[in-house]
Amino acid sequence: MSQTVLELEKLTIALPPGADRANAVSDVDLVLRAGKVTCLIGESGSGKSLVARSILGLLPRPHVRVGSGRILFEGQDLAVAPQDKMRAIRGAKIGMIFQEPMTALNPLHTIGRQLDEVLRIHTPLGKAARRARVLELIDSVHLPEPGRIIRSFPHQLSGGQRQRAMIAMALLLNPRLLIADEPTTALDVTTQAQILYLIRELQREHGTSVLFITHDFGVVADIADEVAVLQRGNLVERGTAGAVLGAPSHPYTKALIAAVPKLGPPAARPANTQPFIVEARDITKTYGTRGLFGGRVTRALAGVTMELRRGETLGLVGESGSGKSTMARAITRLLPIDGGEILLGGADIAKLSRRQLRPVRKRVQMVFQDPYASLDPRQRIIDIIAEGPIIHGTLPAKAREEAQALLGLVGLDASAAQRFPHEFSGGQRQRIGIARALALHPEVLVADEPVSALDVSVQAQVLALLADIKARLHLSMLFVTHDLRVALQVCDRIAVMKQGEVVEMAPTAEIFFNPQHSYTKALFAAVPGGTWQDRKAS
Amino acid sequence: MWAGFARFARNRMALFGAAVLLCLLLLVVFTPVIYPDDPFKLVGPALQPPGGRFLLGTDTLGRDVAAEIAYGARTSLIIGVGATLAAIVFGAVAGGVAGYYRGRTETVLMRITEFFQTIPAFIFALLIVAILSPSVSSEIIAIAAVSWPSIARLVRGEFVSLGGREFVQACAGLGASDARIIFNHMLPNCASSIIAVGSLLIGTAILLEAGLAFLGLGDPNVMSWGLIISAGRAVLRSAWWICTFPGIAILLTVLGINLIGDGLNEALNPRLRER
Amino acid sequence: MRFARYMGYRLVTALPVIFGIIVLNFLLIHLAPGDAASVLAGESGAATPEYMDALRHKFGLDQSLGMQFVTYVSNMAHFNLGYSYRNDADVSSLILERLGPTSLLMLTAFGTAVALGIILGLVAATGRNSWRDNIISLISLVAYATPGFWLGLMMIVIFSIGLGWLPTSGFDTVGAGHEGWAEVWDVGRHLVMPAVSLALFYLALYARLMRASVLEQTGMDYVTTARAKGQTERRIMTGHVLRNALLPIVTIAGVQAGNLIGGSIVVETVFGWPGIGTLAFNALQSRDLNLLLAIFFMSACLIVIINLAVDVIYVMLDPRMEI
Amino acid sequence: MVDEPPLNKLSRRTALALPLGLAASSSTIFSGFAKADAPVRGGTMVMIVQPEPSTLAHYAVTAGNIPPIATQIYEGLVTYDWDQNPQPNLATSWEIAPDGKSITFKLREGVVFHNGKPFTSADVQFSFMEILKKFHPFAPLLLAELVGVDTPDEKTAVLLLANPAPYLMKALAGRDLPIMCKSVFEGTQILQNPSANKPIGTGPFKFGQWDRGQFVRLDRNDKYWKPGLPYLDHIIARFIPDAATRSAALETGEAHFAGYSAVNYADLARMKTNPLLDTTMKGYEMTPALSVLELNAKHPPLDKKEVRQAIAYAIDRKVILRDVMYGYGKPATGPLSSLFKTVGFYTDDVRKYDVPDRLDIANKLLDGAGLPRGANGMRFGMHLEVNSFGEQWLRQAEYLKQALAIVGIDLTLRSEDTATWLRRVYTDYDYDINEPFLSQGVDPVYGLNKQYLTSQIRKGVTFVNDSFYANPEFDGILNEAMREPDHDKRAVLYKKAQQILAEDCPLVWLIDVQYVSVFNRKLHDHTTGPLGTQQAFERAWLET
Repeated sequence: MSQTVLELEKLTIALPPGADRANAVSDVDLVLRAGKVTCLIGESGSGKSLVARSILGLLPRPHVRVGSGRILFEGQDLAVAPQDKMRAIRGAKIGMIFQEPMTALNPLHTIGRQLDEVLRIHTPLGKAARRARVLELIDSVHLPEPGRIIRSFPHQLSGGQRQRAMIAMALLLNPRLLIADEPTTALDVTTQAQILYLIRELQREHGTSVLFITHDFGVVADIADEVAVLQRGNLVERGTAGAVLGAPSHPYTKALIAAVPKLGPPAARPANTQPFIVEARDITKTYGTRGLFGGRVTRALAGVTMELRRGETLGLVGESGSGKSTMARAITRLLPIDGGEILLGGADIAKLSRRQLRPVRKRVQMVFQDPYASLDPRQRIIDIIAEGPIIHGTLPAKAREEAQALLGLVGLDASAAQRFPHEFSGGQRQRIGIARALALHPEVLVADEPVSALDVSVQAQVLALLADIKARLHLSMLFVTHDLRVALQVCDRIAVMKQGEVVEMAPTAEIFFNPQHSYTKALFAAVPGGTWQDRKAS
Repeated sequence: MWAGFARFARNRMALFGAAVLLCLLLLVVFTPVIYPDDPFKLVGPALQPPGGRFLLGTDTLGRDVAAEIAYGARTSLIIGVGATLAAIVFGAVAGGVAGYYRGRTETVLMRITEFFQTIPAFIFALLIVAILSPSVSSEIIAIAAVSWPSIARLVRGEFVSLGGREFVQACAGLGASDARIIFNHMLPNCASSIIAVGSLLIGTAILLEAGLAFLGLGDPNVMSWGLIISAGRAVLRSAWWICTFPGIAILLTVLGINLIGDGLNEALNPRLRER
Repeated sequence: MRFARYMGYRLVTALPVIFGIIVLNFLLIHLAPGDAASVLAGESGAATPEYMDALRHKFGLDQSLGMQFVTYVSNMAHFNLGYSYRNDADVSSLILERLGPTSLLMLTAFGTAVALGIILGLVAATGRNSWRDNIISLISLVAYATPGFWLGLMMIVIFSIGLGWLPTSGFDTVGAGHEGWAEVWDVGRHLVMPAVSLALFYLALYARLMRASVLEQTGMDYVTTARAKGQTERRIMTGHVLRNALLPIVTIAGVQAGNLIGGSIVVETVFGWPGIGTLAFNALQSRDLNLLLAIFFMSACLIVIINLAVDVIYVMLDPRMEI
Repeated sequence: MVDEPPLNKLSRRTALALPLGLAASSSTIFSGFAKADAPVRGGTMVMIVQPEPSTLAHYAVTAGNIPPIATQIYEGLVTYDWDQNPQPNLATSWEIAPDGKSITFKLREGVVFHNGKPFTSADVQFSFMEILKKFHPFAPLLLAELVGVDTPDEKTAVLLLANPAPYLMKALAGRDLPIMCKSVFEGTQILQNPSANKPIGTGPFKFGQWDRGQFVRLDRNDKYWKPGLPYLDHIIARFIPDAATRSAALETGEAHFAGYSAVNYADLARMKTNPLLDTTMKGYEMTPALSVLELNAKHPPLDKKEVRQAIAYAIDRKVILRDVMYGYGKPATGPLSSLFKTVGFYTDDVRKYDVPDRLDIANKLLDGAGLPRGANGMRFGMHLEVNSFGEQWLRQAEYLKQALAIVGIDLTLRSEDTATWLRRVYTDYDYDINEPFLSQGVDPVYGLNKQYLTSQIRKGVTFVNDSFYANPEFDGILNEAMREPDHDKRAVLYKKAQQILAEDCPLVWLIDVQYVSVFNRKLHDHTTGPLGTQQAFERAWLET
């Protein structure tokens, strides 16, 4: 067993009064060994991020603080270490990278200067020596043209590049421990795969111990040596990656693993020969930024053609910037398109005026991604659901009656009607969003990443609800997602999109068994954890 | 909403502001009872120092300064609140339309807003009062004319950010009309910042009114704090109390309103809350 | 090169704006009843119609509004701001005379207010909810709520009459004929009170703005990153937060700079300070429209220039903004 | 150009008020200081003028704030002693023809204008015929009869009159009819002449510098025709917009003199107690003025005499005197100021409105006029235009509203700035009651003719008969008195005129205004004649 780098002993982090529970985490025992990647996994609100931050004493004082327990590192208890001692450790002996690369770097300083700052704080090195070291690190994280990177500002780099810069910054002084707080959650699948590979590679080179915080079992399967599972602040299971993933002992872990859709062959589906309900032909959409000197023109949709049969679920899969969300909003006429036709039941709705469009709107309804932004915070639930019918002329009293019934349909109890959105969890809010869409009895449901923002257990319930409703109400569905696992489970046919074009479209089984386009193959390869569910405990 | 009210109550300064405003409102309501006759009435010898028969002394014509301040409170509040409401309505409509429809309408409306800000605010107010000749209504119009641009810019900013929010797109998806989206969804959601800025605006409006009256452009038939100060200004040296007490009244009122404004802002916009 | 082209572009687009301002101001001002001739006649206690007509002819007021506008615009085209009949002087010389004292008052009052406001805001924000924060907030609120002219009057009573430390009014001791440093000291003593009563209002405003801005920045992720690098709190504040927090202050200062001229009328009247504010007020009272229009024109140009300066400063401060 | 004396030659002490301890220590200095009688040469006198004049050309604009500066530069043919009798000035002697149709003036030798040009009869001719006759606002009254000026020789000027003009002899001072230098104006547009703001005259002081909004500086005329005068090196007229600040300037010694009620009446009581300062009411005998109420006879019920009289009865002039004017002045009894008593034109043998039972009379008159009290106790409503030329008029308006309310007249005040006020009252006649401030000049001709003659109802002209008073019998009396050379006969006519007016009551006469000057005790011999601040300060001097 390699040498212990850091040990958490009965760590308890207290929350301020008025929070949903007394302690964020209680009695957490965890050992981080040199050269090993320890994954701490848990759903949102489990307290995993606070554990990471407590090690470096970055808890938002005075509200959240270490209640009891010890954080042993090189013979010291960091929980009670004085500020100056902590500062000597931070950035030098323990490095940390964060989840949001877009905001984690100071927008007004160049990348070079922010890296150089670490050396200025902790080392007596001269300007030239520091510059050399920084260039060396930038190169080690495979960033192109280190000379240019040093002079460029954060907003001039992509999300992935910025995360690489953060990693370089954390590893500048060869720390013994690297804490990574969900570093790839905000990134695309392909970029995520590269970053995970980079961390693994650097970790092996320098024998650093890594504490990796995540909520995605796929990532655990890819990178973890050890795993610890956190449920609402309690460490419920610990062990090697293979053991925990292959043969979980604690029921909570079992449930979590079961909820993750398999990257496996989709269930057989009868061929759908229904007529097309929605046909999109050669849709084009460009965003022009009119800078003073001829700004950049980005082509969101470059001639997309696709069809949706009645009762079918068509998946739109692609990374951010592929145009899948734009396509969804184009079809529901939420945003104007530059060219092409949208046929709904044979009639083109692309050119309709606002007034002509009103009756058509009832037939196509949308479910949104962000549970916290898709409901009007100032409206009661009953009014949110009933608003659609009221707009289209149903008497308010009758509309509310129907809305009340819909609550049952989406699995919410009647008392929810009079409450406000902020009193519900993410999952419950998505159910309300679905009820709102169903209130108008649409023929087509367009779901734009409906479950991406949810925890994996809640994700499963919402997907089940969608499948059940689609079947019962004979709906056709356009399902937009970046997660291939979800797509394989839900969709009948899949269209893979890249930079505004459909690179491949085929029934789900065909896409899984023999993907044609290289990009589709790359997508499959980049799915974290790959087909780990099939691999037996190793 | 109750969470907002609790936060407001915990904020000591906001409570002090509320207390000041409460006294003011009580004063305004009970003024006809405490001082039944017209504040302009000559009730005693001129230039009486405070204390004795007249709590705050008498002014140059022998009128009770306390009665004047009581009736002045009503005017200052009417002008302050009236001008602010007018500015909010006008600014919200202009800012809302610009923020919602964007494109050319936005540039045109924003150009107009900027034009109003190129003329120094106080001179512009003077010009309007000179054109309409001094009266309470012309003061309200003048103050509103110089205050609405700040509301317009605020509401435009809020509408632009709300416009992108998914619940607004959801309503559009339901087939809601522009008016329904603006009035049922967008305005209620920026109401909190409008209230906060609006309350600060009341303070500035009262200061502007005092300034106008100080330069002799107030309504002569209506008792206002600015009028008392401008009357007392000439005899400042021999009768200091005529200027001092209304000045303090203005200070307390504007202070109270600002404290409430701050309290409302923190209570309604949680993201500024304790970090 | 791009910079010069950008500046050129901005100035060119500013011309129609300024022209629009002139036209609208011209129409607006002519709405005010009465004219310069009647005011002059009124002040002289009596005047025959012939005398009034002679005056109106001299002032060019007898021409139609359209004609007056044409002459006005053609004058502007030749950079001739017109003639102030009331003061029998060239408008431009009148304004230039007053520009010195006004800019002196503005720069000292607004300069100290913004500088001090930023420092106080920073101190208040760093000591969030400590006694420091509450005291600064309360003081700045009281200052914000105090009517400037009332404060001016009180200061005269206390400091010049009561204690005799400072002169009551005016730009300098008239007729004393100081030269060099003595003049600077003399003007300085006259400047103290007007600058303080004008500055207090803006000081309060910027202290509050800065406090809110610093608080917002301290919550940002890059501050946590800096802490994770082992940076000290003080250097985080100076190195990272301060510059980010200043960005909104720059824009607001730009917008407000234009209003400075108007805001000082009351203070200038109380202290007899020969500034543009009182010049505009008297011009309005005596319907000296050429002078008033010139002041509006000058303030419009000032605002356009200030906005341009603010944008340039903003671009220098924030790399995310390109021209 | 006029050579400018180097300023730094000035002795600093007199000019610069010592900031610290001046007020405190001054009392000790003065008590033990023997009154110096011999005038001291040099020093700079700082006087306060309010408001800042728009121009210094007082041959074309007769606002009251111009003469205190202009009369130091321009001089008249004569000046006046305390009994208001003409005394030699630029004219050494004069003779009125028996038929009163010409006045011959012998001019003084050796007088030189500031630009070095000698003073001759040509200057007198040009001044009267080319400047004053054409552009002086009072010319239609004062110079109506002037038809020409003969200049038999350089030192003799003869004013030729169509009819006798007894009042003319009272109006020849520098304040009313100044003498300008012909060479400066000849061949130029009079109203556009640059000397309007850089005057050139024969007076004791030359024009120095005018900093708009701050001060005008006048410098000593070394070649002044009165030997050894003036004593002062400089006179500075300072402009301070704020009344309280003006008083403070006097109290801190920054200013030495403030005439023409530049200091607010309310502060005068306190000023008197200040050992540094003193006040005087002398020097205003030739600037009588009345504060009045003009009633618009075209707006019923003001067309009824009883209603106008009732308003006159309803007002307690003693209250206005006490609370608005702080005791300075006298209640007015009729259309002429009591200052005309010295010249025998004033009479108080007219209808008295200041009687104990005035309120009963007023109510009876209003009931008689068919104006019963309504439910709220009010008979009818009226607008009062608030005079915009100063602070105290709003106070007066507020008092009038209370006073008229007692007899059931509901007064609404309307205030606007000067331009709007003048247009509304004198051009549009869109007013019920106006509260102007009428200066009465040096002769009843000036005060009565323009205010009450039917011929003086002239639309668009300010401060003339805007109350539409038209009484043929009264017009006859005034026109006769205007040309009557015999003083006693004029007195009888004017007494009759005052009795008619008091009865018809076209205006309500409130206060016979008394101006006050406040001065620093170190300043001596500043008020040397009935024109006071509106004549030269050639004999004024400052203790060092």
